[in-house]
Amino acid sequence: MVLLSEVLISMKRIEFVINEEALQDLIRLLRNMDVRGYTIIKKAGGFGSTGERNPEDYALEQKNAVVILACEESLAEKVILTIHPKLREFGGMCLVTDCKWTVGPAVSY
Amino acid sequence: MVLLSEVLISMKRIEFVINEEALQDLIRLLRNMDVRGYTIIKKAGGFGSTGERNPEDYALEQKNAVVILACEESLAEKVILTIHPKLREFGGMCLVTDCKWTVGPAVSY
Amino acid sequence: MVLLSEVLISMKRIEFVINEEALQDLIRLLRNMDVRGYTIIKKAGGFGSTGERNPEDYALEQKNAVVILACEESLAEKVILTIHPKLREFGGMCLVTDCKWTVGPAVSY
Amino acid sequence: MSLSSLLVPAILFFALGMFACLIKSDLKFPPDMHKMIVIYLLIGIGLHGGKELAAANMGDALSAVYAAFAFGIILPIVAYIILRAIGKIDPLNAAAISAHYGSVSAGTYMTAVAFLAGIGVTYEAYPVIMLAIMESPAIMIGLVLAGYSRRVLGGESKDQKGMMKHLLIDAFTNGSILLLFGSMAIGWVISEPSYKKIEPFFELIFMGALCIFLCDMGMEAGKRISEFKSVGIFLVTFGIVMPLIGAAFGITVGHFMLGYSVGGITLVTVLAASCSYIAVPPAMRLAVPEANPSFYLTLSLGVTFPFNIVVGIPMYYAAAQYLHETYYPWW
Amino acid sequence: MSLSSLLVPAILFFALGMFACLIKSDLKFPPDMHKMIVIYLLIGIGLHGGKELAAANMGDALSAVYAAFAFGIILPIVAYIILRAIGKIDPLNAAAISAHYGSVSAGTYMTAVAFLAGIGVTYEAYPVIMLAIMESPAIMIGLVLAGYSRRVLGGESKDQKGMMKHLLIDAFTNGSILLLFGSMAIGWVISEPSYKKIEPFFELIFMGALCIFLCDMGMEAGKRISEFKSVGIFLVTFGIVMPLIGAAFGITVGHFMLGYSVGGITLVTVLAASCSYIAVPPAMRLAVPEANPSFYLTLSLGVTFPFNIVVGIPMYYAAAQYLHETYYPWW
Amino acid sequence: MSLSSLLVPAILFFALGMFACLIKSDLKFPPDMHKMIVIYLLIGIGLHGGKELAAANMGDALSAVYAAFAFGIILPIVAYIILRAIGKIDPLNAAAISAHYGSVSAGTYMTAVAFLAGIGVTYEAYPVIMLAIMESPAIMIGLVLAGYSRRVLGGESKDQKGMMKHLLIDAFTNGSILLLFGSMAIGWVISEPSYKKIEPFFELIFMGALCIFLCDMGMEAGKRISEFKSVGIFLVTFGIVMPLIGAAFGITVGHFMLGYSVGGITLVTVLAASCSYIAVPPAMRLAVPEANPSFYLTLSLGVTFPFNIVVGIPMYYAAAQYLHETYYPWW
Ligand SMILES: Nc1ncnc2c1ncn2[C@@H]1O[C@H](COP(=O)(O)O)[C@@H](O)[C@H]1O
Ligand SMILES: Nc1ncnc2c1ncn2[C@@H]1O[C@H](COP(=O)(O)O)[C@@H](O)[C@H]1O
Ligand SMILES: Nc1ncnc2c1ncn2[C@@H]1O[C@H](COP(=O)(O)O)[C@@H](O)[C@H]1O
Ligand code: NA
Ligand code: NA
Ligand code: NA
Repeated sequence: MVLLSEVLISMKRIEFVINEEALQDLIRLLRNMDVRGYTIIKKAGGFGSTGERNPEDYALEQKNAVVILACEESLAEKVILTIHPKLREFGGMCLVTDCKWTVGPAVSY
Repeated sequence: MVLLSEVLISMKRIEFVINEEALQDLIRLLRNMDVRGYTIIKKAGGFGSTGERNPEDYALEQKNAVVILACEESLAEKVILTIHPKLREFGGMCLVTDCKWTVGPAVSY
Repeated sequence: MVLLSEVLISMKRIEFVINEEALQDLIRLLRNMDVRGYTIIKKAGGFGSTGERNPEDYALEQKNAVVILACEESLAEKVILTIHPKLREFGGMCLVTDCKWTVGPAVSY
Repeated sequence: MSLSSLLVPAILFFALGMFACLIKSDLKFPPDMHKMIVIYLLIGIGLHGGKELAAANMGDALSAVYAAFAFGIILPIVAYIILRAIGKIDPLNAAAISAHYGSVSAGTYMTAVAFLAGIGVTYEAYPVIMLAIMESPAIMIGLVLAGYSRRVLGGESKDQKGMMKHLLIDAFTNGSILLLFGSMAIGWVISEPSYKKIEPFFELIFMGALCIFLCDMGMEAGKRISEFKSVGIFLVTFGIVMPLIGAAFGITVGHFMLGYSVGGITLVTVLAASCSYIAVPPAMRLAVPEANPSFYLTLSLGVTFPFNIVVGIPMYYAAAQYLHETYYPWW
Repeated sequence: MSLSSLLVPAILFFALGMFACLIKSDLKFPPDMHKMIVIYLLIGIGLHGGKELAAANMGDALSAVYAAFAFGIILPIVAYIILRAIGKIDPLNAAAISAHYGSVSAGTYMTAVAFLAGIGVTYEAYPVIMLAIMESPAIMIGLVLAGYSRRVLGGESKDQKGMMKHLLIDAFTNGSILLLFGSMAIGWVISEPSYKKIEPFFELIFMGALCIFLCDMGMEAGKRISEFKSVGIFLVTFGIVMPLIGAAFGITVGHFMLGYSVGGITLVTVLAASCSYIAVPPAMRLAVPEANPSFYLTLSLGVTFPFNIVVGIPMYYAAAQYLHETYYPWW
Repeated sequence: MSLSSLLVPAILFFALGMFACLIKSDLKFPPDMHKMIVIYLLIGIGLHGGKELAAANMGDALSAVYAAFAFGIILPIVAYIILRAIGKIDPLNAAAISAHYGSVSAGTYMTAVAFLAGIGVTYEAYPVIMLAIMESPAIMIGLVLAGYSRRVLGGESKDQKGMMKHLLIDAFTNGSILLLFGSMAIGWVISEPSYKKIEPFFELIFMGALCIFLCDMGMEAGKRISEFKSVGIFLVTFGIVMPLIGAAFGITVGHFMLGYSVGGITLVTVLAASCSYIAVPPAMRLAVPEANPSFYLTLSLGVTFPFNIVVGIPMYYAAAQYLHETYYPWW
C-alpha cells in the first residue's frame, strides 16, 4: 500500500456488539465524546456469557446491535476507557483493530 | 494504545460469510469446539465464485450470514483448521484479523 | 498462527459504508474492476458528516449499505484509487485493514 | 359433542402448521406477519369485549377482576410447589416456569372463542377483562418466588425492590396489555354506528385471520417439540398436568363462584389452564436470568399451548357443560 | 356538534397510540405494517375517488386542480414569510419547513373522511384530486425558496436547474402519488360490477384499517413530542397557527370559490391546513441538506398532524357548517 | 368479448405496477407484504377449491391428476427440444429453463379466476388440484434433463440419485405446495357453517387482495424487462411461443379429454401455458447450478407471466369458447 500513503490515514476501528436495548445509551455516550461518525447494524444475533440472543425467536426476541466506529488513536483511547466500565450494563463486547481511513472530501472521524 | 495495555488483550477476529442455510451447521461446529461467543448478522447479500446472492430477489431469495467471532489465537487455529475443509459445503469465505479485546466483567472468548 | 501459514494468505479487507441509494453504482464500479467477491449488508444506520441516517425513521428513511471486500493488495490499491474520488457522491466512508484469507476450494478474491 | 366440533378451521390450521414443521417443510411466515396479526387480533378481541362490557354489570365485572388476581397469585404458587416438591427442579427455574402458568395465552383464549362460535355457544363479556388483567400479577409472583429461591440458595440477594418496580412498570406498559385495555376502552365508549363502521374489519374477517395466526403458532409449537428431550420427561408431563390443575381451579371459579353460562365457564377455564408466551418470557429473562429460557419456552409453546388447543378446549367445554347441567352455582 | 363526534374510533386509536408513547410502552408496530397499511389506504381512497369522479363534472374537477396548485404555491410563500419575518428562522430551514405546509397529509385527509362518515355527512369527489396533486407543487416552491435563500446568503449557488428537474421527476414518480393517481384512474375506468368485486377489500374494511394506521401515527407523533424542546416555542406555535392560516385559505376557497357542500368544504379546509410527511421530507433532505430535518419532522408529525386530528378536523367542520348556513358562495 | 373484459381491476393493477417500474418510480412494496399476500391467496384458493372438491366426483378428480402429471412431464421435454434444436441453447440452461415451463404459476391461475369471475363464467373444481400437483413433476424432469445433458457434455457426473431424492423431498415439503394442499384438505373436511365463518376473510376480500399482489408482480415483471437484452431475442420469443404451445396442449386436454366447461377449459389452458416462478427457480439453482438464473427468471417473470396476464388469458378464454361451441369432447 506504499502508493496509497497519501490517501490512507492510520486509524482505529472499534466494533461494539451490545444489547440493542442499550443502543441509545451507547450512542449518547459516544456523542458526548464528540465522536463524529459511526455505523449501526441492528437485529444481529449472537451468543456470549449471557447465553443466546436470537432476534427472530418468537416468544423471546433478543437483539444485538453492532456499532462500528473509525477514529484517531487518541479518541479511541478515550472511547475505550469510557465505555469499558459500562460494557456489562450494555451486555456486550468491544473489539479494536488497526485500520486505514480512505481520505475523502468529508471528515467524519 | 500504550495506556490501554491493561484493558486490551490481543486476540483474533474471525469473520465468516456463508450461505444462511448452512448457518446451523457452522454454529454446531463452533459450539462443539467450545467457542464461547459469536455474533451473527443475517440476510446479507454478496457475490462470489457461485455468483450473486440477493436476499431480496423475489423468485430466488439467497441469503448469506455473517458470523463474527473473537477468540484467543490457540482457539482461532483450531477453528480455522476445523472449518477450512468445510468452507465449500458452507458456500462461503473466512477472514482472520488481529484485534484487541476490551476486557470486561464477563469473559466470552 | 504459524501452523496455519499454508491455510491463510495475506490480503486486504476493504469496508465501505455508503448511502444505500448509491449501492448499485459502487457495485458496478467494483464489477468493472474485476472484483470477484464482496458481501453486502443493507439497512444499516449511522452518523457522519451529513448527519444521522436512520433506516427506521418513519418519515425520513435513510439507509446505509455496508460492503465488505477481501482482495489482494494490488487489486485493493486499484479499488481504493478508483472509489476514493467518488466517496463524496456515494455519501460514505472506506476503511482498509490487513487480514488473512482462509484458503478454500473456490477462489473469489 | 361430535368429532366435527374438533374440525374448527382454526384448529385444523394449527395442525397444518405443526404438520409442516414435522415434515421439515420450508414453509415460513414472515415474523412481521405474525406480529401484525397479533396486533390485529388483540384489538379485535378488545373492541368486541369493550362493546359488550358497556352493556354489562359493574359488580359482576369486579368479581371477574378478583378472580383474575386470584388465579394470577395462586396458580404460580401451586406450580412452584409441584415443580420443587415432586420434580426437584432447581428453585430459580421453578420460579420462572411457575410465573408462566399464572398468566394467560391470548391465542388459546381466541381459539376457545372460535370453538364456541363454531358450535354456536354464547358467553359472557367478563372473561376478556380477565384476559387483560391476568398477564401481570403472575409476573410479580414469579419475581417474589425467585427472590425467595435466592434467599434459600443463600446467593447474593438482588435488588428485589428495584426489580419489582421495574417489572410492575413493564407489566402496565406492556404493548399487548395496553392494546387490549386500550381497545377495550375504545369499544366501550364509541357509539353503535361508529362500531358498525369498523366492525367489518375487526369482526367479520376475524375468524379467518385467526386461522393464519394459528397456522403460524402450529409451526412455532412444532419447532419446540424437538426440544422435548433436553427438557426431560417430568417437565413435559408437568406441561400437561398443570393446565389440568389450572382448569380445575378455573371451572370451579367459573361455575360455582362467578355463575357463568357454559360458554363463560369454558373461557374462564381456558384462561386458568393456559400459559403465557407473550409478556412473561421476556419478564422472566430479565428478572430470573439464571433460569434456562428453553425450559419455560418449550413448556409454554411446545407442550401446554398445543395441548390446550387440540385436547384442552373441547374437554373443558364438555366438563363445563356437565357441571352446568349437574350442579347449581353456590349462590 | 356533540362530544360524541370526537369519539370517532380512528381518532381514539390515534389517542391510544400517543398514550402508549407517553407512558413509554414497548408497544411497537412493525415498520412494514405501516407501509402496507399506507399502500392499502392510498389505493382505497384512490379507487373510491376515481369511481366518484367518473360520474363527476370535468369543469368542476378542473377548478379543483387550479385550487390545488394555488394552495401549493401560495401557502409555502406565506409560511416562509412568517418564519423569516416573525420567527427570524434562518432562510434554509424556513424554506424547508414552508414546503411542508404547501403540501398535504393523506392521513389527515382520511381521518377527515372517517369523521364525516361517522357523522353521516356526504362530500364531493373533487377533493381527492386535490390530495393527489397538492404534494408536488409545494416541493418546487420549497426549492425556489431555498434557491432564493442561498442567493440572499451569498453562498455557493447550487445547480438549481438540475435539482429542479430532478425534483420534478421525483415528484411525478413518487410512489405514493403514483399509487393515488393510478388507483384513481383504475377506479375511473372499471365497470360497476368489477368495482363491486373489490369493494369489500377496499371499502368495507377501510375504516378499521384506518384505525390501526392512526394508532401507529399516534405513536409516531408521540415520539416527536419529546423533541419539542429542541425545536423551540416559536416553531411549536407556528405548527399550530400555520394550519389555521391554511384552513382560512381552504375554507374560503372551498365555500366561496368552489361552492362545495359542508363535507366538501371541510375536506378542502383539511387539505389546506394539513402538512406533508410523506413526499416532502425526503425531497427537502435532498434539495436543502443544510436544513435540520428534526425541525420539519417535529413540526409536521409532532405538532400539526396531531393538532389537525384532534382539534382541527371538528373545528374546520363546525366552521364550514357555519359558513355554509350563513353566506352564499360568490357565484 | 368486449374491451371492457380486459379492464379487470387485477390486470389494471398489474399494468400500474409495470408502469411504475417503467417510469422508474420509487414505488416499492415491502418484500414481506408480498410473502404475506401470497400466503393468504394460496390458502384462499386452496380452501375454496377444497370445499368445491368435497362435492365433486373422485373419478373426474383422478383424470385431472393424470393430466397434471402429463403436462409436467411432456411440456418440459417439448421445451427442451425446442431450446436445443432451434435455439442452440447450451444443454444445462435448456434443462433449467424447460423445467419452469412444465410447472405452473399460481399468480396466473388466480388472475384467470378473477377474469372469469369478472365476466361471470363458472368453472370446475378440478383445475385447483392440477395447480397443486403440477409444480413438482416438472422439477424432476428438469433434473433428468440436466443429468442427460451432463452425460452428453461428458462432464463429471453428479450424484443424480441423491439429488433426485433431495428434490423429491423438497418438492413435497415445499411451503407453497403444502399450503395449497393443506388448505384444500381443510376446505374439504370442514362443515358449511364453519366455512361461512372464515369465508369473509378468505373469499369476500380475496379479489381486492389479488389486486395488490398483481400490482407488486407488475413491478417485479417490469424490473426483469430491463434484462431482455442480456437474454437475447431467441429466448424472449421462446417466452411467448412456449406458453402458446402449452396452451395448445392445455386446451386440447381440457376440452377433448377432460370435457370441462368453457371456464374449466380456460383454467386448464392457463395452467399448461403458465410457467413457475415459485418452487422451480430455487430447485433449479440447486440442481443445475451451472445454469444462469437470469435466463430462467427473466423468461418466467419478465416475459411469460406478463404475456399470459395481459394477452394470454383473454385469448385462451376466447379460444376455449370457440372450441366449446364448435366441437364435442371426444367422449
Ligand atoms: N468515523 C466513522 N466511523 C464509522 N462509520 C462512519 C464514520 N463516518 C461516517 N460513517 C458512516 O458513513 C455514513 C456516511 O457518512 P457521511 O457521508 O460522512 O455522513 C454515516 O452514516 C456512517 O454510517
Ligand atoms: N467472543 C465473541 N465474539 C463475537 N461476539 C461476541 C463474543 N462474545 C460476545 N459476543 C457478542 O456479544 C453479545 C453479548 O455478549 P455477552 O454479554 O457476553 O452475552 C453476544 O450475544 C454476542 O453477539
Ligand atoms: N472476496 C470476497 N470478499 C468479500 N466477500 C466475499 C468474497 N468472496 C466471497 N464472499 C462472500 O461469500 C459468499 C459466498 O462466496 P462463494 O461461495 O465464493 O460464492 C458470497 O456471496 C460473498 O458474500
Ligand atoms: Na393460566
Ligand atoms: Na397544506
Ligand atoms: Na405450464
